[in-house]
Amino acid sequence: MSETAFAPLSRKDMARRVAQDIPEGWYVNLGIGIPTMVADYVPASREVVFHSENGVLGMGPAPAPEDADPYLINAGKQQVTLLRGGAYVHHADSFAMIRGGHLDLCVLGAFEVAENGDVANWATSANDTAPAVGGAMDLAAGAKRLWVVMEHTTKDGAPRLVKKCGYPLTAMGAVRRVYTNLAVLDVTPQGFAVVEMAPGLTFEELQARTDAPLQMAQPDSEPGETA
Amino acid sequence: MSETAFAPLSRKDMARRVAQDIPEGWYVNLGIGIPTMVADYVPASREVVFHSENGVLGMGPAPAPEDADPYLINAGKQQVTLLRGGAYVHHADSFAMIRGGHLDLCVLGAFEVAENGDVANWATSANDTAPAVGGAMDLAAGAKRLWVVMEHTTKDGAPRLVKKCGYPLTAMGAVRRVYTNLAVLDVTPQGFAVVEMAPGLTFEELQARTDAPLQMAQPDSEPGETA
Amino acid sequence: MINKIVRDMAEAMQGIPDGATVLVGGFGSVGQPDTLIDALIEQGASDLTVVANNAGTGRVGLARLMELGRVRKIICSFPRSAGSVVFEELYKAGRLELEIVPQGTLAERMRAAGAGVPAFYTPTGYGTLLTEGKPTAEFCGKMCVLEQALPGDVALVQAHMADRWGNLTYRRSARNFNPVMAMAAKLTIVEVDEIAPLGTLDPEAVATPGIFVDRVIQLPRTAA
Amino acid sequence: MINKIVRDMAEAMQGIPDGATVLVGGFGSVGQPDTLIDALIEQGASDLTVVANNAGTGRVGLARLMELGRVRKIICSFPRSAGSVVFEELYKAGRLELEIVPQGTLAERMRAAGAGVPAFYTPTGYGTLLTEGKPTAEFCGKMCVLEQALPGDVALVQAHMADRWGNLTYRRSARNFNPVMAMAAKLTIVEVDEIAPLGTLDPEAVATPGIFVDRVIQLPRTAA
Repeated sequence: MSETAFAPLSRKDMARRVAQDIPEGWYVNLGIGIPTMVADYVPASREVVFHSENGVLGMGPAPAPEDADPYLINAGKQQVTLLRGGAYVHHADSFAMIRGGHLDLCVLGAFEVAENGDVANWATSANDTAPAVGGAMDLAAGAKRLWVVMEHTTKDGAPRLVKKCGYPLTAMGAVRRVYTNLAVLDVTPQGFAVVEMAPGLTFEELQARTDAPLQMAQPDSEPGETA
Repeated sequence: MSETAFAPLSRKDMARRVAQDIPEGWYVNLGIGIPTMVADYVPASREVVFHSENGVLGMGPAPAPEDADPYLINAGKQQVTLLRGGAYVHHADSFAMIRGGHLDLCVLGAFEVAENGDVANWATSANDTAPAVGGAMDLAAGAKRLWVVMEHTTKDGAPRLVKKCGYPLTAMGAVRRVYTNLAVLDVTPQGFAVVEMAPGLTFEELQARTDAPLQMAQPDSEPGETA
Repeated sequence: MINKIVRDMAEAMQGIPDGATVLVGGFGSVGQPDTLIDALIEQGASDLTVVANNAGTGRVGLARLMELGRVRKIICSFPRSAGSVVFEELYKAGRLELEIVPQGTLAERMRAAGAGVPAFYTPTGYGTLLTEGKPTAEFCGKMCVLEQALPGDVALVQAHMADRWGNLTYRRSARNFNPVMAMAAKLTIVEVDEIAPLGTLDPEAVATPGIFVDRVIQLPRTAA
Repeated sequence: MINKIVRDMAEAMQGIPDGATVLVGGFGSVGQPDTLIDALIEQGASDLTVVANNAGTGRVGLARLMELGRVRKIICSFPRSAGSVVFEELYKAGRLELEIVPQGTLAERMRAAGAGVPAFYTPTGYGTLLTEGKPTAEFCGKMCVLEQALPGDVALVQAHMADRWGNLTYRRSARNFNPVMAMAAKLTIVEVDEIAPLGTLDPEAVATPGIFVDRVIQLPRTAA
């Protein structure tokens, strides 16, 4: 079969696609990498409150260089701003927001997501020397919804949507929805359900790049609400 | 034997006697009743930081009636003031101070104290209809030191310093020192040790009013530091 | 635009079901959301479990709610106080369940609910009537009991100022249980004296960030 | 008169023993008490357990303390980051023990230590390598692990302003772990930019009340 016709999403397009599904009023934590870029694609007219692990609620975009405040960074250690209505809290209170189920959404990058919602995003093997977990396990276990945004396969073409994670887990059964450069997929009790595919891509082509068996989602499913 | 010669301490004198033993710099929570009066006898030159369960640290004396602030009360629901250097916190943070061992001292009233430091101060029987515990159990278990101030006997003359508490416990083995109208006693591994007695009172007279066996304290014992 | 400020009390109280666990802020009368309690009386929900430090005084507010038979159970640290006549009547008549909880354990159980801690150990209350039957364990030589998180379906909170995102400040000791309950409930409803324009509350001094708040209603200004 | 402000760094660091558990505030470099860390290097205590979110960068500060062989163990959530070369060398050489803790569990374990909670349950980390061997229990259908409080012997804290009672305010996201560590240690030492006269800090906006603070040292003013 020909595979020349489909157009995988760029990293920016993936971030843009995630942003589409975030409604006004949600409290959202964005992980490092593509997830961080999601904030740039939420229209300014739509109020979404971004949370950062280091005690910032109501985080705004990066400042102009001349306005940079050395005391105001995000969890990725990048300089940010505070929106009107923002507030500062200490780390235990910040993680109370995460762990207490107060975040409507967390968007993380990952190495692998399994069809039962297991996610691996912090260590590439059990023997990884000194892996760094940060707040990933807290976010995955604590947020009301966990969405993952990642490339559909590794650089070598190995699938990242798998029957069972091979890498050490971040959390069990936590993922609701996966956004890749090839598709948007919900995690359902029956496994991955394809919500949409990159333009020109066929279901068979997507399945060929996916370890776990796929099915098409019901057309009326809400974003990430089926799991 | 003649018992006409000794002078029991008044409630004010008991409060004054406790105040003598509180050094500068201590963080102190005072229970309702005689304990509350203790603050009045700490000289203004000696800085002691009083804590109230309802989130007031650095509590000052009652305001002049015209300065009363309806939003500023103590745990006994009396109007108070805030000293310079005071701060407000919420209830969980306030009890973190208590339960985390940050208070140098708590002074409570009690029904009974046992020779092993058990204290009963919240209910007069297991069948007490709807007894009110408030913060007593948190304070007794959490403060670095618990001192009790109470009458040496009930109005009927029954001893309150006992071998074993008859009333429901507030905490086990918590009391360091007891101030009564007749004596000051430390709780030691060997039981109650008499530190001082009301003027004119003999050891035998004190023992006669006490259920638990008494002994004299070592003269060099620190206030409440022997247990 | 996020706007948690509701227009009227009916909107504020909408959807509180029978059987709800309602956390009621305040310590004695200070910081107690009197107007919201009256609105709950009006709203009609019954078979309620009320969590509050005290069990009401006189025959108004919380006491009135209980007198109307709308409260099945009360969880508090200090039920019996001057004027708690309704509580005492109902309790003696066996028409009100009572769970007495040490005040710090009460606060910590709600903070735990808000912070995603389903249960925790504490030495408070070990060896007393109030912890009979609870699991125990020893830590660093201290015997402790296992206490469970205490989440609310609804929290009724009184604050001083709020903005449209629901950020709150309090007045002095009126803070007390309010921020803890705000974080412990699924639906947090707040009465405030003043609405502040967004961005005017000091972000270093917000005592309850808006993430813990669902609805805010401004009290009518009373003559000073 | 209560006066927690010390005159010099020797007084600030006095009495930190070998083998101490030292909580070090900050998230990355923001809110990190660089001057106190340098003073700890000077002071000489060794065989330390360091609790910090990160494991140092470059060859200064925390990294320098480790490079000098003074740290036996580090407890952190994110050891490996850009520039954590000393950590990586020592860890690979087997000369540094490492305990990785999810960031929220790390914060909560210290908050628990400060709040008198010896252990608590959390779903975070259940079923992962980081909680292997820990006791588990189910609450409301969720599997949880039992985590222990993490107290410090010493906390090194950076704040913005302090008064002589030790009340602290912070600057924006420099707050992070500092208030939590201040409450979790037996001896809390704070470096601040400014000393405020007693009574000038807003009592509604004190982020760390003085009860959690033992010693305060003012940093030399740097040219702006």
